[in-house]
Amino acid sequence: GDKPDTVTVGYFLEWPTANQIAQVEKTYDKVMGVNMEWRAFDSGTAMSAAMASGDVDMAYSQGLVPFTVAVSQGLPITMVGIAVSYAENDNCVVSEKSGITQANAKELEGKKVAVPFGTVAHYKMLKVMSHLNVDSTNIHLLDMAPADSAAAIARGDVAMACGWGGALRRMKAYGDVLMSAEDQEKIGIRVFDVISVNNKFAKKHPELVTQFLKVTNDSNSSFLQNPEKYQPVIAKASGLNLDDSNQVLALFDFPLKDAQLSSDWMGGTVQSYTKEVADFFVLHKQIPKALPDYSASIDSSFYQKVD
Amino acid sequence: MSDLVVNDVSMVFDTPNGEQVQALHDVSFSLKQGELLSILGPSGCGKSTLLNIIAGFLAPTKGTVALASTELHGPGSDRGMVFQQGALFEWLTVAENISFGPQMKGMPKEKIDETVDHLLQTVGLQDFGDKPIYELSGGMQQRVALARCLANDPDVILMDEPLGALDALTREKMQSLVLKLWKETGKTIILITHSVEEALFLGEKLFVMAPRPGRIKKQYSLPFADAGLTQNPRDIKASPEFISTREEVLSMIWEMEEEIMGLATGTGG
Amino acid sequence: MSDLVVNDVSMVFDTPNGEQVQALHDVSFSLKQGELLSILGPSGCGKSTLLNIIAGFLAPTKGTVALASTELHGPGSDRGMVFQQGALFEWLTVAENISFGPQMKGMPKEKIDETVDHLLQTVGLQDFGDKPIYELSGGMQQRVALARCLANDPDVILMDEPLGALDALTREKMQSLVLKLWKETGKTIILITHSVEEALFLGEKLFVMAPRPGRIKKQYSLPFADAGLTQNPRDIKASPEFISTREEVLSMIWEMEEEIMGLATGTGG
Amino acid sequence: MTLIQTLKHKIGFGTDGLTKRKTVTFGDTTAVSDGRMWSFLSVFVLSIAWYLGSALELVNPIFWPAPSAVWDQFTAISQDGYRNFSLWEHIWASLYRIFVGFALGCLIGIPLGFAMGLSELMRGWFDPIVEFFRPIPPLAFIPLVIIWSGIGERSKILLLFFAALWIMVIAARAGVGSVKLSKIHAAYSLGATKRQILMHVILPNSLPEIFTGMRVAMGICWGTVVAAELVAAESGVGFMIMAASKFLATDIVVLGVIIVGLIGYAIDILMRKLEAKLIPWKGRA
Amino acid sequence: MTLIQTLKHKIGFGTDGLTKRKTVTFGDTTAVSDGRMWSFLSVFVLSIAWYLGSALELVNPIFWPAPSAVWDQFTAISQDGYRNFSLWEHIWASLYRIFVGFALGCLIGIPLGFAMGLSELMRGWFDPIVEFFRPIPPLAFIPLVIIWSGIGERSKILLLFFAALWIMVIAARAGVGSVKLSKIHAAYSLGATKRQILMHVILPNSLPEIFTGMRVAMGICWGTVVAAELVAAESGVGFMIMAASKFLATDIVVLGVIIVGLIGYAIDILMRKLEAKLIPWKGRA
Ligand SMILES: Nc1ncnc2c1ncn2[C@@H]1O[C@H](COP(=O)(O)OP(=O)(O)OP(=O)(O)O)[C@@H](O)[C@H]1O
Ligand SMILES: Nc1ncnc2c1ncn2[C@@H]1O[C@H](COP(=O)(O)OP(=O)(O)OP(=O)(O)O)[C@@H](O)[C@H]1O
Ligand SMILES: [Mg+2]
Ligand SMILES: [Mg+2]
Repeated sequence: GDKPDTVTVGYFLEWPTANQIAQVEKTYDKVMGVNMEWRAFDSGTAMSAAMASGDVDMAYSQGLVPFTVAVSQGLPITMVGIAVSYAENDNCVVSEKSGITQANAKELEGKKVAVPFGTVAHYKMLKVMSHLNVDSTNIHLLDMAPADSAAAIARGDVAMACGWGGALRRMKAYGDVLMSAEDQEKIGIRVFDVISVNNKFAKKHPELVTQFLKVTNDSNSSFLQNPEKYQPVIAKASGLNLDDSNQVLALFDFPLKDAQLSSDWMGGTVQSYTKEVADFFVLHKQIPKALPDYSASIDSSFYQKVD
Repeated sequence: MSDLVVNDVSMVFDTPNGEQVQALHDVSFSLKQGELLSILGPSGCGKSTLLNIIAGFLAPTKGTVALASTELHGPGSDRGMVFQQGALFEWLTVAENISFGPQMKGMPKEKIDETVDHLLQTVGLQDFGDKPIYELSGGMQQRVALARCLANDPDVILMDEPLGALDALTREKMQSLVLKLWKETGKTIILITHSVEEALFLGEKLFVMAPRPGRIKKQYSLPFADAGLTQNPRDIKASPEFISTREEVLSMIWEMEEEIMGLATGTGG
Repeated sequence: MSDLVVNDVSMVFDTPNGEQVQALHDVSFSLKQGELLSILGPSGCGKSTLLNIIAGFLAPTKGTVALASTELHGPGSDRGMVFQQGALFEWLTVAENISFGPQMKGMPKEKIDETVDHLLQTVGLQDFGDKPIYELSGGMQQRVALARCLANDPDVILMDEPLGALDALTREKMQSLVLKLWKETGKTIILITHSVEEALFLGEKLFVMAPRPGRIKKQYSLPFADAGLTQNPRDIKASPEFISTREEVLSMIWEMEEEIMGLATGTGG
Repeated sequence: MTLIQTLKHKIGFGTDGLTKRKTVTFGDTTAVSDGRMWSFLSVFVLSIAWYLGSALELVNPIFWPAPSAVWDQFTAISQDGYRNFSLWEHIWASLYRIFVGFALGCLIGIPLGFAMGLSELMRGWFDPIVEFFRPIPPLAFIPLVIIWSGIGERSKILLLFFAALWIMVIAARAGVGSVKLSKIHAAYSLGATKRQILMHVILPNSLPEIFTGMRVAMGICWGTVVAAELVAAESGVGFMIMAASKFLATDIVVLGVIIVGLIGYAIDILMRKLEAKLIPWKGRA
Repeated sequence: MTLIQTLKHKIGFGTDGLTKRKTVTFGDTTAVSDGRMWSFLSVFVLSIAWYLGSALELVNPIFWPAPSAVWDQFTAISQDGYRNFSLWEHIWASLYRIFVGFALGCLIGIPLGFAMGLSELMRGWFDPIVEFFRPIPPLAFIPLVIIWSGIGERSKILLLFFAALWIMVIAARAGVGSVKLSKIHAAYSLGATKRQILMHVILPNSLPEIFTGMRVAMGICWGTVVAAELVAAESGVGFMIMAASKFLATDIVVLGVIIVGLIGYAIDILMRKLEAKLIPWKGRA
């Protein structure tokens, strides 16, 4: 179809990613031949809503959970790639004062916990609780954005707060993580963000989607080859100082084309894991129903065309 | 000539609960061009209803109204109206109020200005053309209402208690103005009032109306209006003839009102 | 006896821009117990100011007011007030309004009930004790106001245009009630009115006041109030004597009013 | 005949006797009746459109849910609750916050307004404070209130208190100002003391204004509580709406909005009825 | 003498001539003047208390900042901006949203209100719709509006449009209803057509009600925009307050609240001035 003048992409502030090299150098604009408009969001749910309303064409690093929720609820979006894999950068922090550890996690029942609803953090927290035999329906769950949660745990209003990025680092000043990412991976928790596309847009401009993935992939490999060179660029683009940015980047993994298409990711694991997440949320009555199968909403064909 | 003929007019209202109110019953009369009729009667006897039918705002259930041999249906600028107060347009100046009718009809600007100037003169407001309405006293406002109505040069002027809200002194002055305008313009005028004194003093003819059903109970032909053009109003009103007519009409009306009140509640007052 | 003596009372108001208004100038008079005084005068001549001074709401700048040889400072239940309307308590019933004064003083309940019953009878509202105020007509409300004032058994009753908002018929009835109460209770009454007819008909004494400075311009002693206790009010008001006094007072007041208006604006009306 | 006519009038078909005889009706607002017939038609047509629109899948249910979905959610939630709280607990949580905040606002606001209406010192002292805080939307205080008293019930109630306070102060002050001097004078002449005048004249006389203020304050509180619950809550109708939106459950969102609308409407009706009952003289003085 | 007296009166020391002569003043609200003297004292005492409270470190600045801190933030933000936008851009962002939403609300609401006031069909048709939506606080729509039109300007403006719409519909309808029948009849008798009556009588006559509605709507819009920006925005005064609160920057929060208060007050003053200018006859008809 006719090429649009601008393509709008949602992303996160305080979320340093390798593709910001291309964002800063305007490689996307050059390769795709359009104006790229980058819109900052503070949750993946808002990205879903924005794609549904047609305001946003693509989302870079939408959390898996908001993506799963959106698809389960029938929103016309498709996952076309993996943005970033991380585990340690999304976690729950228990307040020092509460004195709670994994051993006495049961004491969280009856206490207040701040968590952004409908996010990876929400999923992880519920999963960890069920692993630790804590009845999450007895916890006073508060729906709060990570930055608010950081303020709340600082004031001592909540026993535990969950979030990611800069807010997670602020939380850690007032307590410790309940369960390390390493341990979480052992109980089958994976944490990653996806690249999702509005179906209408993907159908109309498949070549743009492929070009977007190509530029992203190139950026990722440039960063892998020469991290020192690009660290300052990324720090500036994400709005963090260099130290903070590097700390976060150290916990991030940006899989390249071959890995993405392998069975570890879109070759099968992602499909089954998405189903697992959806079923878990249904079990916890967060969403009314899950799809029988999520492979129709996960399309690796665009990545396959990347050369 | 533009005679006004009211022929066998009746008005029956259906009330919501299915009953019927006979607001007017077979009212007939005619007025020659230039006659001044005043109408008196207790509250609810159909005075306003009659005036609204003549003005064309209500269609009678029976009978017809004709002006200059043409039957009337709906309002028209051949019949001007003057209300008790609050019918002027506050958002316009005195001059703009007066020129409202001509403006709506698209009269050329020069002619409008001429008419307005002349009318301001006539009602004694030559210096007030640019004033907003709400800065005028009640009496001055009624002068504007008269001028606004005259600007359209209607054949008949209908007034529903035009002086009802004025204080005694102003009211007396306005009565003289009405007489003066009547004389100068030769309009047919119908004037409703609750003041017996005013009805006697202004009316060449006087109808006393009675309620249930609304009808003309008694008609008078009176000499005071003509006399008022030349003599001192205070003298006329203190004359024995005036006082005796006043007493007669007054008792007639109070009898009717007592009857109505007796019907409405046990205790009067 | 509880005579009311107003001695050399003056009232000067400072206006915000530093000028002074002489609202009353050396007003002196005395009333014996049981006299009925009516006061007439153009707007702004100090009638309400005088009444407020007697009631004790304003302190005169000069002079004194004494009741039963005691100098007055501030309001008291020895002087009852009746206002033009809107001074009743809407949140109370008729009986509760009447019993307000006794209640406030802590009179025993039985005695209150007795007083209220008697007063309801006196003003002709025996069946209306439990009615809320706002369901009563204007005339009935003024009956309640009279009864409320009488419940405290004051020596003097001060009335500021008590019948000013009533229609002609009701007003006439209320005038007779005032006369009746005056006769029955023997109270001293001061009544302000704008109606010359009412002032003449009700006042045993009549003061016509004049403005700038506010003063008593002329005093009359009148026979009509006494006559009104026995004769038909309509006959009294139509008597030549009544009419000639009325014309005299009327011209006096209108002269004053024209003067004031002439001072205020160029054009009258 | 009479019965039929009354009936016709009730459902909005009949016009009254006067209107029927009018020759000009444009601009005559007394001739514009309720038109209840058209209301029925309107509701009917809109319902059908809603039903058909979703039955024929013309709209994505994410944008606007099917009536059946909203109804199903209603039955489901009223039976099983939503997020650990039953529907009634959610509603009650919102109502409770309103009532407490509103009551506190009245408790402080009315005496303060009275004092400001009666004393020059109080009026002068508090005027700048009231004038400064009045134009600030209570929601702008959310962050401050969270800093002051956390994210619990207390801070929500504090917000609602702020929302009601200034309205009640101003209403009470206006109420005092509306007392006719002649009433006060009459009471003094009847021998009342200052205290009696306050209790038996000024207070009852200002009830209509105070009640009007209460109605406005209730409306504002209802709007504020829903918004306050958007931030950090675990129950309440506003929370329900917001939480559902995180999972794109538009049917619950719409259900919540309908509940909010109905309760807001019910509160207003209740206040009006109460007003008619308690202050029957209002507007008839 | 005259000058001194006028001056004394202006600053609130003098009382008028009548009040001076009154023997009873309790309950007499006409005798309660502004008491500006006390206002000055009140502002003075509160300022001193604020200054001392923070100078002596009686309050933790997290809970309430020092006046100097607020002032420093003001100078800093007005020079360097906050979060990529200058102070004026934040203010402008909020004002812009209000003006557009409010203007749209008027543009749709006023004609709709007129139609409902003039025609039985329109009145009947839209009555249930208006009655249903009116009691719903606009903020309850936030989640729906985000789903419908994203988190951009459009959805904030839509919210403000909702906030203004019903108020304007009702105000315009009341305006039409307030036209005295005698004015309409007079106009017909002067030969005006229906169209002329609409434009030259009904429209100007309903301006006072419409303006009152506009003032209320502006107030509500101002409250709504601040709250709407609490949710998802990147500029605006409400955003500024919310963003600062996440970092416990109480000085910026207080600065923001003060700015919100001042602008709200300024808008109201402006509307009143405009009203006095455009509708001088209001309340004097
Ligand atoms: N809308 C209506 N429906 C039914 N009856 C009505 C209606 N309007 C007026 N009437 C009846 O018509 C009769 C005449 O009313 P109208 O207003 O003409 O009296 P009026 O003489 O002008 O009274 P007033 O002196 O109070 O102005 C009254 O008895 C009244 O009950
Ligand atoms: N607050 C005031 N300050 C200054 N002058 C006042 C004040 N109140 C009244 N006056 C003056 O006192 C004079 C008398 O007023 P008052 O109210 O007693 O007149 P009145 O005879 O009762 O008039 P009306 O017939 O209109 O009731 C008036 O000239 C008025 O200008
Ligand atoms: Mg009439
Ligand atoms: Mg007076």
